[in-house]
Amino acid sequence: MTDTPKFTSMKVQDPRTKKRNAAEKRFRAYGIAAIAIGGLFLAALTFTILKSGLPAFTQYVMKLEVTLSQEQFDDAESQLLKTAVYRDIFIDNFSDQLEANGIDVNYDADALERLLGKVGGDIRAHYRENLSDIGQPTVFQLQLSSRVEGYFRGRVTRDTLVDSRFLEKTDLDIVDVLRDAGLMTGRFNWAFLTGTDSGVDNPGGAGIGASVIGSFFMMLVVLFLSLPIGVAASIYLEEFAPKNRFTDLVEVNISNLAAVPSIVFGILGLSVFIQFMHLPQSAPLVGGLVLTLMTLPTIIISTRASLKSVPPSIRDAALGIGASKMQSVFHHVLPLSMPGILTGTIIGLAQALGETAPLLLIGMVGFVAREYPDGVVSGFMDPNSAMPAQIYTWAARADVGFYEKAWGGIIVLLVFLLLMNAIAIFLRKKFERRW
Amino acid sequence: MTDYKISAKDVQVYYGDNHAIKDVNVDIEDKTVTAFIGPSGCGKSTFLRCLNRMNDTIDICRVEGDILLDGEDIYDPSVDPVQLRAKVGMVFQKPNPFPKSIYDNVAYGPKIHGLARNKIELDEIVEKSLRKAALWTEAKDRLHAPGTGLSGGQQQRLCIARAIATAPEVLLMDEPCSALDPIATAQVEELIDELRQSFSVVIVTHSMQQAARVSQKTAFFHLGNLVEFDETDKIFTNPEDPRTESYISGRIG
Amino acid sequence: MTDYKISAKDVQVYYGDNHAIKDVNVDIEDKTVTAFIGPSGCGKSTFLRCLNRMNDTIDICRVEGDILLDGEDIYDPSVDPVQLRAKVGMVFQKPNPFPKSIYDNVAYGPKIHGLARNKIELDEIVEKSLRKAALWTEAKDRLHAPGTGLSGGQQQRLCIARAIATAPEVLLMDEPCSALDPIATAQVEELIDELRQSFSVVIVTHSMQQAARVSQKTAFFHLGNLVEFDETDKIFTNPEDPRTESYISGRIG
Amino acid sequence: RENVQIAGSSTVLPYASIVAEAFGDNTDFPTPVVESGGSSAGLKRFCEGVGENTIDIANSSRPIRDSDIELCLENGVTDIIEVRIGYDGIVFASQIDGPAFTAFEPADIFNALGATVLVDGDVVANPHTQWSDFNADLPAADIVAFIPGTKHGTREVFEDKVLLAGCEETGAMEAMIAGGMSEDDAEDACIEVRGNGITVDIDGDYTETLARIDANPNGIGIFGLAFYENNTDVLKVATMGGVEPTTETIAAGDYPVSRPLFFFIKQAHIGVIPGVKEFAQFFIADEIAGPDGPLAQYGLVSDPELAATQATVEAEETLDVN
Amino acid sequence: MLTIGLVLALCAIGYMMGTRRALSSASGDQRLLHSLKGYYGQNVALSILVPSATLLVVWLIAQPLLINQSVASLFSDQDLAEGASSSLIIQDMRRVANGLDVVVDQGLVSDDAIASLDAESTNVRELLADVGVAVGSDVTQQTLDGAKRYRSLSKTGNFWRGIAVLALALAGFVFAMQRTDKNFRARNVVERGVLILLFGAATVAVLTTVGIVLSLIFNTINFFDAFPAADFFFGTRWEPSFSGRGGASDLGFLPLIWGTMYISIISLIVAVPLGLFSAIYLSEYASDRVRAVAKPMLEILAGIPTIVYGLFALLTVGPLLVSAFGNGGFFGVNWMSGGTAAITAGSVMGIMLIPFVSSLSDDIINAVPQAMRDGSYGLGATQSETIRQVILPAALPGIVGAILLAASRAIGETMIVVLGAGAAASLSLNPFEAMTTVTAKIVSQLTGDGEFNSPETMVAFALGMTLFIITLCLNVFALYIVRKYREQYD
Ligand SMILES: Nc1ncnc2c1ncn2[C@@H]1O[C@H](COP(=O)(O)OP(=O)(O)OP(=O)(O)O)[C@@H](O)[C@H]1O
Ligand SMILES: Nc1ncnc2c1ncn2[C@@H]1O[C@H](COP(=O)(O)OP(=O)(O)OP(=O)(O)O)[C@@H](O)[C@H]1O
Ligand SMILES: [Mg+2]
Ligand SMILES: [Mg+2]
Ligand SMILES: O=P([O-])([O-])[O-]
Repeated sequence: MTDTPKFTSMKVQDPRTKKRNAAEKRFRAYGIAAIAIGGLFLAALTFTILKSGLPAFTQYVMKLEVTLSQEQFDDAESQLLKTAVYRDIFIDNFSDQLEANGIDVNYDADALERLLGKVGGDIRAHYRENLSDIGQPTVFQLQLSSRVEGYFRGRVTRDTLVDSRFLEKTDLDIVDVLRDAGLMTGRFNWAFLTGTDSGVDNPGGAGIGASVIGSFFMMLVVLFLSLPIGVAASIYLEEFAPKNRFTDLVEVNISNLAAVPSIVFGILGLSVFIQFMHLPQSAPLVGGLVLTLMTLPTIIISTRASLKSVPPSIRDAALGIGASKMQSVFHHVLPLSMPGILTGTIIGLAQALGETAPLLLIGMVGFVAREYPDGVVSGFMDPNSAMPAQIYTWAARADVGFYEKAWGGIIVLLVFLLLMNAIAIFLRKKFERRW
Repeated sequence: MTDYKISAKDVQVYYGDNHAIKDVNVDIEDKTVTAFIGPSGCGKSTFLRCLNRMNDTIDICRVEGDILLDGEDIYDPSVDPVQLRAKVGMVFQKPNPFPKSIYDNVAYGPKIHGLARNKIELDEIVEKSLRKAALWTEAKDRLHAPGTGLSGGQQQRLCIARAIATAPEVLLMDEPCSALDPIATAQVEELIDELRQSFSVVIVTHSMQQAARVSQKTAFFHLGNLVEFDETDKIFTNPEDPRTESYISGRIG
Repeated sequence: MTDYKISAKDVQVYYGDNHAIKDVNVDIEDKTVTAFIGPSGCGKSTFLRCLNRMNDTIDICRVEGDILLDGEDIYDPSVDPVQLRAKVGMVFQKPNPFPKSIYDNVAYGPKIHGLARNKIELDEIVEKSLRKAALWTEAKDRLHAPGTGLSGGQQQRLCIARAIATAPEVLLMDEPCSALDPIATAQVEELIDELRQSFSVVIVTHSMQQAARVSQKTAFFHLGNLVEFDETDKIFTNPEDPRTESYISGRIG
Repeated sequence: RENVQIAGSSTVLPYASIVAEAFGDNTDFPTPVVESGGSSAGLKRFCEGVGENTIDIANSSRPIRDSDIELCLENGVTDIIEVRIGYDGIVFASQIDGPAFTAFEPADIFNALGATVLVDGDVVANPHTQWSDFNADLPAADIVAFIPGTKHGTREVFEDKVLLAGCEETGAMEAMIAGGMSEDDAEDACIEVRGNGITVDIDGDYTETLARIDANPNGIGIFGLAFYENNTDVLKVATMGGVEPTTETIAAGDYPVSRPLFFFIKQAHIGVIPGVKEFAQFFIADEIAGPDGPLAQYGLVSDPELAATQATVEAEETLDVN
Repeated sequence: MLTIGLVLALCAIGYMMGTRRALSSASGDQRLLHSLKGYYGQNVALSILVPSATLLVVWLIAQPLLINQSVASLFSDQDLAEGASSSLIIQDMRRVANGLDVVVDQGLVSDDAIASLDAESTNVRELLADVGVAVGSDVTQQTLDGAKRYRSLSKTGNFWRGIAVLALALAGFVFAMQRTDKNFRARNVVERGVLILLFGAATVAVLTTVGIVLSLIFNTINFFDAFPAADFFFGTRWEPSFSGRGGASDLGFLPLIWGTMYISIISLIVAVPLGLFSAIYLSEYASDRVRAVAKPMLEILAGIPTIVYGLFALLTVGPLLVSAFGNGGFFGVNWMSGGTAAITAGSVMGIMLIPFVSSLSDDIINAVPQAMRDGSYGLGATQSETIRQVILPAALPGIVGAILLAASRAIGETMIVVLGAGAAASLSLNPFEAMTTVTAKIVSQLTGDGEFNSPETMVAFALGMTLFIITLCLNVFALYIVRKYREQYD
């Protein structure tokens, strides 16, 4: 009916619609832009992290075949600094090695010492565990020093290198020869994943394994305390609490706790858990408890927000057929608000996983994660560090080798975070629905 | 102790300042169908929701007066509203299925009240309820599809099925047939008639015909007042109040 | 180019695997009221929602066939559904007021379409719409109270007011009177009649009487099929299809 | 509890970690746990009492003070052994490719960074923008210095041994006193720095200072000697008073800017917590803390009086607290 | 340990028997029961667990106190005259007693032999040292006696504790079983129990607050004893120096709180729009696949350790901003002299906070019923109009919660500020200038080299306390605003 005066084709947009559609497009573009900005930053961060951290996953070693005599062993064991003696024995052995390979290069013992990392500990540990290897030729793959590793990675070049007691330019000639002879090679650095912290003069020996365990036990505590307590508290406040002063107080309290600097939770943890309750220092259990208190507000706030968003008709429906309030909440409201709860958990745990400041006060930062716990109980109670604390410690160390380790640690932490989140994200996906 | 299943005395309901129900006295007999009629917004739903304390959930709503169920004041602090609601079931005006499967929607009540000893009994209850609510043929092939994916009328019948599955003693139905076609309506009316054999049913309806067909007693509300409450026949043939008269005589719809 | 306001050709609608609308052809004339009747769950709402592409919002819903509005295919990719919906307004089966004040609910459409030059004009539109939807007397004192605090029937009228406030060319109404009392129903029917003077109206109803009263054309749906589509008089007095016959003759409700 | 627990100074931490690792590798004792957190927090925990759930050893980059001892006494920590492990050299370094900041006098630093300086006999707010403004031998580069924040003990050393010295050297101090200031006020005025982006306080650690130097060719930063020596390929150091900072010059007392490092042992824990005394002895053994040991190798200035310290530990000589 | 195990076992048995008994009282017909059968079991289990666990906890707290008192009566006032405090002596006794326990456990000395132990003939300290128990000084006879007394008392105490707890558990069991009957309102009882648990969970937050206040307050008071409160609250300069030199520090709070607010606001200016638009896009526009990827992706931002952000601010963003706003920069203005500035830290922190706003808001927006959207589309609204005018208002309370959470996080953040904003406290209006925050200073003062009971260190506690009170006021205000706004709708 073209005679309708009002006829306008829907394919031709009138100016107003055009304007509205432009606004729509803009709005949408803002959304895309916002996500893109977030993504961009994430990409930039990831790039930085990967670039700086990936080297931590490779290591460079020198192959060396050594026969340690019983006398040498006994002699070394009688010294105070045994590890240094072992190292010297190995360095002395080196010329035989070169001869055997038909390599001719000028070197002195000091140069070799500069090339190798702190290998004495490894050697001693090997012989103490395998006493039968004494007197037998044994092949070792010895960690190179962090500067030599830097040379392999291109971080150190002959141009930038300044002679120092750590490395001299001439040492690099030896490295070149040994590399060409196949005696120095790179390999995947398992020790980084499984190892423990090391002294500041031994970047090659540092690993994040023990602190991963520490973080793991801490996160167990956080998850199993903060999620149930947080959800329970939210349910009480949102569904059952009478609307009175006390409830208001609690509500304000919780939002306020979210703004308390994390280090203050550390102060609290120190005085409550360690000084008052006499829990052990540097223990993941205490760390977990402190982080639990810190994450609670995040979980409570997000849980309450999503409980609030469940429409009242659902509650009515359940109550109307004789479900108790408790049943209506646990059977209907809670499952529907699961996505929000899980989001809160993801964010809360992520924050807890990356937090260093409160750990500072309860003794989990420093040179802590040197030993693996030997059981579940000791996993909770024995001194251990946590990944962010370990990273923080490494980042402050002078040797550039540790800087790489710190970034490598960040990669491990993020992988840990992703694994942890994956479960929650999967669950959240299952609970998401629209009605 | 009265002979009435429910008796409401001097009930007042306020939504904040809005006085929505004024001084209503009603006695609802056992094994009868009572219809509430009246213009939209006159307080039918509000009053109905008082009868099983569903108004408790609305913060700003305040109920005064006494409502006795089997002689017990249901607003007494010692009364457990849960038990009350198990006895006095409700079908809401706006269909509100749970965002779960059709089966789970119906099975929920029996489950929480422990009405079935096992899965087979539960299946039976679900089937019976859906049949009674005239939804079985449409739903039997998609019992595990979400209840929210049903058509408006289907959702309404689902809510009816859900309510009767818990076998309440009193069933409050707020416009249960508003979205139903004549045939489904007839089936629901049949159901109501059947329920009346053992329980009492209170139904809110806008259809005078329906009220006349299914109810024995009718209450006419107007602006929050209970204008007239009497035998249905009487109301429709010989109302006492002129307001009732004029409402009835606008006999349309 | 046809003479029809809307013409649907071979329309199929699927919800996932569920074939909800089968091969429907309907031509809706301008300045007429067309009624869709049929048993609950037969696809009335589904088909209605096709006419202004509201089905786009349901993920699993797939529409096939052509639907022309003023000769233009509304499913054409170049068609702007926003403009379409401004022309083809809708009142939903379940009242869904926004969680805003009554005033804002009604003013929402005029505001986004720029129908009012200033606050005074807007106030006028709101008042006129509420009056037409027979809600003005009840709402005028609480225009700024939340729309969700209204009674069921009031919410339904609010949704009608909201829809007509945007002055659409076609108005789709899904059971607009289901929760209304006879008087309000009469007022809405009057409104429909008035709208028909300039626009076309499509109404879904379960009340045969209502269909007979307000519509010029009636379409009878059954199990997703359009069984019969003809002059209303014809359908109600002399249906061709036996299914129509039997549905009509169960004349209840 | 099996392992020795240590807490305290982050300056001592690197050395303690080296020793702890070696202690674990070379003895049958478990590796001690060394927490960081600062000298003062470490001493606080040290003084919390005696017993399993208190630490055995506190590292500190400053001597123990009366107030610390008071707290210790209050909590029954009466016998404290003080162990000086060596010295921390404090050096001025800048980007290796940056302007030629190779030789400073305390007076230069004071003239560059002091809030008020002496110009032509008047005490005025520091007007210098470039190093060459007051000393033609220095490069014509903008003055930017990254100095430790006030939480660091290093800052105190910097103030005392460089700023104050420079203040006296330039005669500014004298002029201030002559201008009517009390000696204390004058000292305070001497050590006040300019701020305003010309001096930048660093609250983090040396890696942060390094990062800032990296980003700013004109910047000079204050580092620990060990940190500098580990990063000679990106940093160049300046002499102070004509002396190059090395472990030798500092040990000999030629290089002026350094501070002693300590740890404190709770005598009550010796013999009860396994390894406390052994660890302390191991720490200060010649093989470790001596001039050829790994600590010196890393950059600690070893203590010329190490033998005396060894004797103190051996005899468990405690501080005279009363 | 054994007691706990027994109680738990009793709980399990109680659960089964309760269920069984309830059923049999209804002659096997679940329908005759007042509540679901599981509730009867839970009731029994709870009746066993709750009282006995409470008793256990109370006992665990009370027993040492009582024993201390009893042991304290062992030594007279003249022992105290030596300058030791009684608590120290008791502590010592307790340590010796615990040590003796270990000695016995390891079989070094038999239980009987302990009784005849005396300080003269045995070096108890060495004995204990052998098993790795630290004792402050040599053990005197008096301490040893006290320790023995302590041991025997706690042994009897522990014995009776076990008995009492088990008895109470049994009593609970019997009581609950007796009540178990088809008419018993088990559900109500259990639900009341659950409600109490929920309430208990809610009070954890209050307890945490109490704990925080308690752990800050004493040192705060000490601080104000040593430093004038007016100078702290109204001082405009933050320049702590070393107390060794005689307390010339300026510890003005204003520049710190100014920096905190300034940086937080900058970060919110970044995070709120970005987060909100992300949330809107994710919940309303994005396809399922995009959403499934993008949302967790943004959430990673919340999990990157803040030190990484700090380094990122220091090394990347700071120099970038300088090259834009600095001398000879891209915009040709000279606003920024160093890379560390309020804006550097604020913007990087904003990035970190994106997921706080986006993820939570996304969940909440997603929970708005579809009918609301339909209603709006049906009127010919575009999607953006629908979102802005219908969905966002409906989701507002939750979104406000998310933003408050982000704001809180911003106030509490440390590392990014330390590295990104610089350590200089200044009361500047210029966002391109270095600033610092309360939190950063709490950390630096607390971990520094100063004496711990000098004002320079204790100021950390006062800062914490003041910040706590300020955020409390802000939260009260926010609650008030949210309430007021929410009353219009809903
Ligand atoms: N969102 C959906 N998802 C899946 N199936 C649906 C959905 N909406 C409707 N259906 C199904 O499509 C069929 C037609 O539904 P429709 O809502 O069109 O019925 P109707 O004719 O409007 O019925 P009523 O009168 O009860 O409202 C029904 O079988 C219904 O269950
Ligand atoms: N939640 C609420 N908040 C505020 N006012 C309300 C609320 N619910 C209902 N009212 C008001 O109370 C009055 C009675 O409402 P009620 O829902 O009982 O009407 P009704 O008789 O059921 O009408 P209808 O037939 O339209 O459903 C109406 O004016 C309504 O606006
Ligand atoms: Mg109603
Ligand atoms: Mg429908
Ligand atoms: O950590 P420090 O106390 O040495 O600065």
